[in-house]
Amino acid sequence: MKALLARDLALALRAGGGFGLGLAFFLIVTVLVPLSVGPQSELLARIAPGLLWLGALLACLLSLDRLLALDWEDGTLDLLATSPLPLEAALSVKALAHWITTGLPLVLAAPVLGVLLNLPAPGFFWLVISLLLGTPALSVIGSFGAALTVGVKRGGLLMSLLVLPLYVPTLIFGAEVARRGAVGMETQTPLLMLAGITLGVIAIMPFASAAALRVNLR
Amino acid sequence: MKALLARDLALALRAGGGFGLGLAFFLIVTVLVPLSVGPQSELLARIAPGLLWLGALLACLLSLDRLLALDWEDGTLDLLATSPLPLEAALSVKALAHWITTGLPLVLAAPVLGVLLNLPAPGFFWLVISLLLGTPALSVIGSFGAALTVGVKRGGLLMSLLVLPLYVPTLIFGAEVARRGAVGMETQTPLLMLAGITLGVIAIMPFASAAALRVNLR
Amino acid sequence: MSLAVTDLCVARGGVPVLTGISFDLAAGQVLILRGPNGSGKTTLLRTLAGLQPPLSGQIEGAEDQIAYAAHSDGLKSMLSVDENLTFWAQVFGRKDIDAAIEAFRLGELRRRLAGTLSAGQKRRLGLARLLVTGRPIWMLDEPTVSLDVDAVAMFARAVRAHLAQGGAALIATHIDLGLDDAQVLDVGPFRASPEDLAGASDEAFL
Amino acid sequence: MSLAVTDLCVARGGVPVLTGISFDLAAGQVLILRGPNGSGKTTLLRTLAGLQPPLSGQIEGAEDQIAYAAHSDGLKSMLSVDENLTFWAQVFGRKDIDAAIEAFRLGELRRRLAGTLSAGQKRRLGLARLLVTGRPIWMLDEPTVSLDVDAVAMFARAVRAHLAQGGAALIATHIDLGLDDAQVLDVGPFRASPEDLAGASDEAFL
Amino acid sequence: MPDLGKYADAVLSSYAASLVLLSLLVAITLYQGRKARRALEAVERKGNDRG
Amino acid sequence: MSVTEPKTQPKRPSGFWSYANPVKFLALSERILPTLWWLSVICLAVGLIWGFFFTPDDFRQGSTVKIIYLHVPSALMAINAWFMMLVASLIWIVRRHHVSALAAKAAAPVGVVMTLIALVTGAIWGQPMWGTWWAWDPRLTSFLILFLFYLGYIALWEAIEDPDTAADLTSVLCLVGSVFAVLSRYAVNFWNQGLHQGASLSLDKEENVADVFYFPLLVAIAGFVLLFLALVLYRTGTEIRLRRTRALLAREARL
Ligand code: HEM
Ligand SMILES: Nc1ncnc2c1ncn2[C@@H]1O[C@H](COP(=O)(O)OP(=O)(O)OP(=O)(O)O)[C@@H](O)[C@H]1O
Ligand SMILES: Nc1ncnc2c1ncn2[C@@H]1O[C@H](COP(=O)(O)OP(=O)(O)OP(=O)(O)O)[C@@H](O)[C@H]1O
Ligand SMILES: [Mg+2]
Ligand SMILES: [Mg+2]
Repeated sequence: MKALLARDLALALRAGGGFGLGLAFFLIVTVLVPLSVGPQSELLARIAPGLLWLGALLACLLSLDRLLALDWEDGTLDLLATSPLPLEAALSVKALAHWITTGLPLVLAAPVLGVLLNLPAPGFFWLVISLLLGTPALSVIGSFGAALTVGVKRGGLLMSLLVLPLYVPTLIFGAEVARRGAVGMETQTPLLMLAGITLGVIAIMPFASAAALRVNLR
Repeated sequence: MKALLARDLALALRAGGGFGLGLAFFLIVTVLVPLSVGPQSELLARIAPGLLWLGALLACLLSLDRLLALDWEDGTLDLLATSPLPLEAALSVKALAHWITTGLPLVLAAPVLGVLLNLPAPGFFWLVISLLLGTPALSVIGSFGAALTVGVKRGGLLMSLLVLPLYVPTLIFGAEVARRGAVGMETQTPLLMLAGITLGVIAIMPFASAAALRVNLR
Repeated sequence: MSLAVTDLCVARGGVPVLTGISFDLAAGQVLILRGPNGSGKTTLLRTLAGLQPPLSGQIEGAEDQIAYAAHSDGLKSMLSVDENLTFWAQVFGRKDIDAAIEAFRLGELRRRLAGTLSAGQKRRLGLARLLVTGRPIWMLDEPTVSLDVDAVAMFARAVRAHLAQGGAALIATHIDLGLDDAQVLDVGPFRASPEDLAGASDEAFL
Repeated sequence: MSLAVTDLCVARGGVPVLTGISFDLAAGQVLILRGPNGSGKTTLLRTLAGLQPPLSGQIEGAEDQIAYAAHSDGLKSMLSVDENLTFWAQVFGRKDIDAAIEAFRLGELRRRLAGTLSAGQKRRLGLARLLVTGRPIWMLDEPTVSLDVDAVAMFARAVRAHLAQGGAALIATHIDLGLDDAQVLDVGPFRASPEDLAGASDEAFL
Repeated sequence: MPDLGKYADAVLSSYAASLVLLSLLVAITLYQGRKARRALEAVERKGNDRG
Repeated sequence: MSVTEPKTQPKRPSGFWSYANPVKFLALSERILPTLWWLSVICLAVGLIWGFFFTPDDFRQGSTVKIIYLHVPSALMAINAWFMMLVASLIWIVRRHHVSALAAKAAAPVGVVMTLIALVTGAIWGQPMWGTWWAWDPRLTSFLILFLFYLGYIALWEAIEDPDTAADLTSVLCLVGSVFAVLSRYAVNFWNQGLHQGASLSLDKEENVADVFYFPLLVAIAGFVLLFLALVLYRTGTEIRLRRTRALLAREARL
């Protein structure tokens, strides 16, 4: 398992590995928002927490198709499935690697991009907290989507379609925390819900993903 | 060339071909916007034209990686490059097929999604017009990005990174037309600029794309 | 360690391709699968490796004993030869890769990225992976594709060494591998007839 | 129609792999490229097919004359056998695919999606593509990989028919194809030494 | 025809839209069903001819 | 080794499960479909004509109440169709009856159309009542999300070549999706307070719509239920025939 994590991280850092691309995408979407909705700063401040969450979610989503597809194409998944490592563990490790290479950088970059969108001052703290709690759920749910669509050539977009509705609860509670935080309201309830979702998903989702992957390998 | 167009369209319609997925993505992004920025309809109406343009752009972007990558992986591009068809023509045809399967459905769906975001009534006409004029440019510019990154495994995100800045002028003028249209301002100048960009891009871009592709095939 | 297959029926795409396959494979033995293209060798190997369920029949002694090498090699083109091998060694709970490097003469290529190898060099690396798994039963699907004559001999040596250590091997191939004492199983006669649908997912609809 | 290669030097990954290659290939001739793994056969074929520029030397008569078949086949797994072939026929401005279907006995598989074929059946389809291009010079990189004995004979027949019609072929392979009158070019002796860097992209830094 | 008052547009268009959607669904369903039936019959007939 | 064991005949299921056999299912559906079609057409016609022509206007909503005869039945069926798919998926996962998987596949497009009708009639109703086509009311939003779940489910069926693989994967998706659909419902409720009507068919008479509207509505709901059943039964038959065609062709290819 440590070997798998190390390998996935190494691969992400190599040429074409996609480390930092999620980040770049996040950055660019954030930059394009003022270009498309116009530059009024009070408007931007109102939509900033929500759009930052949306941008992070999209960035996360887009890097998902690397999660399994590459290993599928070159036969690594077949070989992993015949190895002593249980698939559930392999998938959890892969989700973890995805979070480290995508979710974590997004969390760290979010405050900087918040400045670009005139995020009100108290919002920064809550934005980071909510992303830190929420992005692991995004990675884990995403690995389920990736496992479902791994047999489909260039399933990337199909995967988006399947995964996005599954992201809805996480997005709602996450954005709610950030939004309430930005205007100084109480954030405890959505924060607890967010944490609950993340924990539940981490505990249960790998089994569903492994089941889907086994079917696909068949 | 007709054969290539027919084949690309047939492939798009087959299982996993991705027809309609761009559309679905557009729909989903539009749905997620209110979930993240909150449900106030007056706020949504203000950001609607811009975000619809941004959504269409992202949907277009995401389906780009199918444009060449599949043909690259299975060796079709190598074989096409040694065929009598000039690469410039092949790339134009592929961009056209991409527009028909992605851009056109987006244009047709945009009014429906406008309802979801409370787009003001006069905005619908201008939104459709601007998308109709702008999306071909998105496909053609996208084919350049795809040609640049075709050698990189899972270059999807890298491609997004390269292409998004190139999309900026189209986005600015396109969203401007839609925004001005929505509030009843004059739209002629940005509309002309948008048309100019699209025409210029269609005339020149295929040569750049073909050059990039030739380098990648080497 | 021994593999016993009884009256196996395997399917691909919901259609049975081979039925009534039975054989035993004991330590030190090698069995060559032969049969024309599309006769079902790959399907049989995948079933034995546990990647797909059999339609009917028993497989005994396969669980956690099999190192499978498919048509594709499971190599990462962005990792070096060394890194690729080390990864698989760790997955199978082992450390030493030098023996494998040695056996397939990859010494000079250790630092090279797998993506820059030629077709035959890649294949050699894929075969070296078998040595680091430590699994007793090798299942190989056309292992010598794009290997030159020297490399085929290298491969035969590796198989013989594996057998000498009490391993076994099941190899699907169209060419002669130079393994003299090998038994041969021609899958041709076991081709499933359209009636052999017991358990196939299409059966319910016929 | 004839291909003339003079003093060619080819490189892969910025490193020259073969130098001083010269040969002529006239109508009706077949030239077999041999050489150990990693000696540069694939690189040479890609250069001749115009996919990468040579470091130095001349290639004459190759422009628009070559049908190239690489390690991978350029098949769409979601299109049927028929649709795949028809597409390539149209790209090369031709219509008739029946002869190709006939030559590689694909008749029964015509309606099947290419993705559901076995390794050997896929390869047969890939080779059938050569027949619909109508190009005179075939350049084949290990064409008989995963073909069974029958299919190799089928392939040899197709090559002979092509030669009889005034075509030519250049084939890189490790096994015996049963083409008796073939000339053989062993690329081993042409291996580039580290000094042969004239024109390589690294040269400027040495 | 009942008098629908100022909401005639809304009521009529919702009935029209629903009926159109429903009849489209039924039409497509029947079309696909017929097609599948024909295809199956053709295949079964061919199988019987053979023996 | 030549001990040939007698092939164990799979136990033929009897009773209810025997209809999981495609051939028996086809025979059964063939027998009851005509009745079902007629019943559904009659109920729909009676309910809708009664509702459209012979009910008074509501004192607050005017003639727009007439939309209720389309809106409520289709909304109910949209939810129930998903529920039926969930049950069918579970049966497939546990007992692996092909008919069950195909019934789930057949129900999905019917479910989408029902969802669409509910959305469209709701939107048209919203214009006079709330002054807007669309509002991000929790019930509306969760319906939109349900629509997306349907789309994803159908797209997954379409994308996968092998029918059994597709059945397995869509079943897993249906299970996981159901959990998340419920979660979304709660999330959306938390996120926004609604404009939408409460449940008006509850047994609690206080909240209930008046009887004049109630009875035609019940008939219309019965019509939608029957139509749903007829459509799903018929479509399942179509799917079975397609599967059988495929199986026969595959067998022929091997002859
Ligand atoms: C696009 C917009 C709308 C959607 C998606 C929608 C959705 C739904 C759903 C899902 C139900 C069934 C709930 C249940 O029975 O549990 C329902 C019932 C109902 N809707 Fe809507 N609705 C929409 C707009 C409207 C509007 C504008 C009105 C009228 C002002 C309205 C009036 C009703 C009524 C009276 C019921 C019956 C309540 C019940 O029986 O529970 N709806 N709607
Ligand atoms: N989806 C499918 N539907 C029907 N038949 C299929 C499907 N997929 C594969 N087949 C058939 O199953 C048979 C077995 O294929 P398999 O790959 O096991 O053959 P093989 O013996 O490995 O052949 P090769 O020597 O060419 O590798 C082939 O005839 C193939 O065409
Ligand atoms: N990026 C690179 N850097 C350095 N060397 C490379 C690079 N890419 C390929 N090579 C080397 O170039 C040589 C030529 O490879 P090529 O694929 O042409 O060999 P080949 O004769 O086709 O071998 P095979 O019979 O195995 O297919 C090989 O030794 C290979 O390792
Ligand atoms: Mg095989
Ligand atoms: Mg080679």
